[in-house]
Amino acid sequence: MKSAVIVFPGSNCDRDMAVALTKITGQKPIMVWHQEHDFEAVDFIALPGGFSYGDYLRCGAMSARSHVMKEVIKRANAGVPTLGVCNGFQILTETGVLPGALMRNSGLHFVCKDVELTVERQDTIFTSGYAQGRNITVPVAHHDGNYFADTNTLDQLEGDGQIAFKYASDINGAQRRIAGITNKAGNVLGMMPHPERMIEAPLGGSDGRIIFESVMNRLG
Amino acid sequence: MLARIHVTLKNGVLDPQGKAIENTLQNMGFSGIDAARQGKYIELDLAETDRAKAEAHVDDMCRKLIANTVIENYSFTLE
Amino acid sequence: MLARIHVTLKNGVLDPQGKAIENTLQNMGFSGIDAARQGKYIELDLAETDRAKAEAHVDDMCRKLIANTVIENYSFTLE
Amino acid sequence: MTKIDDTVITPEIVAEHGLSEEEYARIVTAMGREPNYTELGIYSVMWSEHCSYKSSRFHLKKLPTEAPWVICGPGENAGVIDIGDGQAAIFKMESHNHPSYIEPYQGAATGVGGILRDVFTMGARPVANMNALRFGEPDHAKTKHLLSGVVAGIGGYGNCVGVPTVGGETNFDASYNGNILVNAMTVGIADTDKIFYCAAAGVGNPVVYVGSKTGRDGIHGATMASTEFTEDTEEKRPTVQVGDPFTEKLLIEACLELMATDAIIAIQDMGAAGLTSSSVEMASKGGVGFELNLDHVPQREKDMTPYEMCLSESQERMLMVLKPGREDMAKAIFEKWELDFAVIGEITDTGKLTLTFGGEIVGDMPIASLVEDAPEYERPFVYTPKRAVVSVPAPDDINKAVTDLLGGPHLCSRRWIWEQYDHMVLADTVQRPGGDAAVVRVHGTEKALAISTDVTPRYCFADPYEGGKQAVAETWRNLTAVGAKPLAITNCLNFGNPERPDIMGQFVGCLEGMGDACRALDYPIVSGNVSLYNETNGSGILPTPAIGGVGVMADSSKMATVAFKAEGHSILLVGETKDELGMSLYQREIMGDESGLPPSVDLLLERKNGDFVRRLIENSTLDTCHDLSDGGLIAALADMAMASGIGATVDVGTALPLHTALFSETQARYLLAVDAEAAERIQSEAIAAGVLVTKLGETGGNRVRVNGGAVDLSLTDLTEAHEGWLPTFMANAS
Ligand SMILES: Nc1ncnc2c1ncn2[C@@H]1O[C@H](COP(=O)(O)OP(=O)(O)O)[C@@H](O)[C@H]1O
Ligand SMILES: [Mg+2]
Repeated sequence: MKSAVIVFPGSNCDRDMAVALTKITGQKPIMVWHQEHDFEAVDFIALPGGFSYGDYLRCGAMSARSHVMKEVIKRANAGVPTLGVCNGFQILTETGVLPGALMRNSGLHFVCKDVELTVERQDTIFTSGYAQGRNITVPVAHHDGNYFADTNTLDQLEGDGQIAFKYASDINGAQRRIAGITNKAGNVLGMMPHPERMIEAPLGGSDGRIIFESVMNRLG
Repeated sequence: MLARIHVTLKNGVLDPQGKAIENTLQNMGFSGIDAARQGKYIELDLAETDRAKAEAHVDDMCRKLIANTVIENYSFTLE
Repeated sequence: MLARIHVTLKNGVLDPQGKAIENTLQNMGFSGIDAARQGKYIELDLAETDRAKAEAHVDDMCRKLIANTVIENYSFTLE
Repeated sequence: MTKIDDTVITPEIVAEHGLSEEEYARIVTAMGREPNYTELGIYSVMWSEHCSYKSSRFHLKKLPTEAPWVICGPGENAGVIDIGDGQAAIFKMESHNHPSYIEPYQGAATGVGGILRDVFTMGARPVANMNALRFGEPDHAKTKHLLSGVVAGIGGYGNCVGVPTVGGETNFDASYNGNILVNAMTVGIADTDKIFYCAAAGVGNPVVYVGSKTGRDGIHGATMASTEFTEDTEEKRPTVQVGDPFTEKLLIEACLELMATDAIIAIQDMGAAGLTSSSVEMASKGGVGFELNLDHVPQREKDMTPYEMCLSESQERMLMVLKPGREDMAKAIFEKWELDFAVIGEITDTGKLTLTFGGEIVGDMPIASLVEDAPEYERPFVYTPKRAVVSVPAPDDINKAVTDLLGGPHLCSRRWIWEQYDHMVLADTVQRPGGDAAVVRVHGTEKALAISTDVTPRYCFADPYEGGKQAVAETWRNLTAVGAKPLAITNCLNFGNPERPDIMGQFVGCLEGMGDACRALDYPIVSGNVSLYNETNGSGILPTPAIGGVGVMADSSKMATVAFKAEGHSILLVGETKDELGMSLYQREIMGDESGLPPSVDLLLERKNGDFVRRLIENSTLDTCHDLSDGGLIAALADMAMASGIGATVDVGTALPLHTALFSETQARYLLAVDAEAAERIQSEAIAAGVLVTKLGETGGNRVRVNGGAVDLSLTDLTEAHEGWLPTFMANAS
């Protein structure tokens, strides 16, 4: 599986994402700088975590307006599997590829810890490797992970099965404890927890690995 | 010209920061605060001197970057 | 009463947010922006109806919590 | 020349710059004339305590700084040690005490930014941050606000730059009410053949400024850090700097990218006293002169004067000397990262720092004088009088005493703090905060660094010499407890007013103790920082020589942690418990007494016991270990139980009174947990090695029980108290 990691000024989980992809897919991803207008064809696009543009103004706001995002949006809309983690999720909502917005945590503090997630859907390209009804542990590390959307949007997300992960308990005030959602087509996943930090026992577990493996299996 | 832009959360959008200010003020012994809301205030110094042009310009910047219209409203004045 | 509070950075204090907004607007193709500054805008709904009292009250809250007077200035209006 | 630089130098202005009459006279002699205002400003920061170490230099020289694995000791931006395989660990600790008291968020944040720059200046990618914090007593009016702001600031900066904050320490004591301590440490990794130093060379080579623009921030920060706090400190408020971690992140990437080429001859961050101290240091180390054209300094504000530009402490800036002809290539890198880049001068052979502005020479000073003529004081001191041994009585209710200690401010879990720090970014943190030492893998290998910061200020106060030894020994023990080989330390020496002989006596005593411990443990000091005048209206802080230790382990998969791994494991105590309750946490917190002698540190025993424990971890016999420190045996036992959710039943015998056996803070001790078969093996190996190992009991159940129920606590209740204190205390902080 050939993948790309998009790098913005202030991304800081780009290396972690690249390492995870290399370890899991056996192939080094290409690193794409935010000023690129185009990049070679890939099977998978990852928008990593971090503090692009220092989280200034709003998390992800400035990155969402970068050159490279126009291309990413085009490919995502054309069906290329795309994963946005943490800041990557924020960028995806800022571009409108995913609905809603990520607001300041209700506790107002940055929160970094392992959290338990319920896998809401096992039939997406990202989650097919998880057993039915399984709870997983993946760390979060964010200041603005409090998912917000209006009631209609939330009902629609639930109705269309776009909610991929929920927090097992309240972490940041997110509406309906939403931790990760997909687009309608199911090829774009945005999530606050960091699966790339949970890919091997020394880091505390490997539940995060399955997301990448699921995509890999789907792509064959 | 100077544009003064106010960005506020839309009605119905939860405002954790406003809520926190409200609670903290209460804990500090300030009473009689019915609600607190936190927004942003942005000033832009513009080279443009034509008011109508500046207005269109700033509106565009607000829609495209400064406010996230999914959750926020904006308004501005020019002087 | 409604207090509208503006909190801005003191002169000379680094404003990384303002700088980033300025750069991004430029990168997006907006020209003619000489400077951008970001501050906070806070609204408080007050039970108080006496203007003088409210004024003293809000000033106190600004100094003690809402503004960080080491690096920020504040101003407010009441209506 | 601009108006402000024509300011006539009066005795008042000299005094305002923190220079004594005698020091001023020295300046006039060195220059052969009166300095102008800009020059006076530069002398004042160069000769401030903060930059010149004038009170401490004499004693610092006595510390051991060498070992075969030391690549670079004190004197550069950070210390460098060889960790094998062509790699080096580069680290340093630094204080940001005064700014953090004035503005906790920005003070702490810029402290992190500054120490990061010290480390990546030398070519290292920063891989871990630590923070050693001291606050006033919990119920002091400012404590919550300061703690909340400092933690948010450390997180705000470290999280954004993407360097994990993996550990630290947190103390509360009334002596810090008006002088909190915020000590930040950064550890980085570089290739041994790619280490950068600050000595400038090559007459005619360009001097390049990179990073953020210069504003009027923090002018006089360095002199502020060198004076006592008084009521009028409020006036100095505008000297607070605001950090921009986003720019720092870009600066790290841009510098490392340029460092991968061969363009850089010398590089130095602009820390305290900014452009001035960085250029003087580079020139002095290289034995050359600098000519700087201040018109070319990137400026954030209008109408800045030479004085302001030279003394500004704007953050996120670096100074470099490049090989001639590499300017364009370097510029392209910095522009890609959206950072300022300006050639602001060149190297000369004059031995002078020459400043021009608007076509005029506005400063012309002999570099050697700025550095070498800085006064060095051998301040008078008196050693702290030796105390008598005291006997400390038993508590009324020992269960309550244990719960109060573990569920109180001094031993409670620091989770509320470290959960606000991204301690996992870079995906190499294999031992997270909460254990004895943080363990961070060397990227791409199984090898790892272990890091711990420690000092017990109340010991240092009661007996500076033993306290100094203990601080070094405790970091050594913490690194050993996870299985690492301790290699070297950095330090941050926080003391009161050195002009007071008793305070100077604390300083000298602590340094002597530290030195002896470093020598005995083969554990040299490679970098450090001194923060004096931590005093408000004449009342000083406890002597606080914070030590940051770094060790290495070949295979992090063998690392030990504190949590019990299974029920039915044997619990072993390494080392002998003595009646050492003087200055213990128990004595202070439960008995309300702070008398007597702190525990003595037997360095040979420390080494013998530690080497024994480390070998067990290295040969995979042991994976559960905790060193004993504050709170004694019972605190360590409870930690191990709480970390695992598995209880313990132990018997500590009756040779000592129960409260002594449990709360004594005798040094050189560890608790181990292993299966029965390994326990037997360890016990027989211990006899052969001459190490005292005693089996105390077994893991299991959901209670912590000692001596047949003399102590009997529910693990659930204990955990609730232990985890609950800090969040409850910090609720509603602003
Ligand atoms: N300010 C802090 N930031 C991060 N971690 C901290 C902080 N204070 C304490 N800790 C962590 O809490 C744990 C207990 O600290 P401490 O009691 O000082 O340990 P020890 O006694 O082993 O030196 C350690 O893992 C330490 O790293
Ligand atoms: Mg320990």
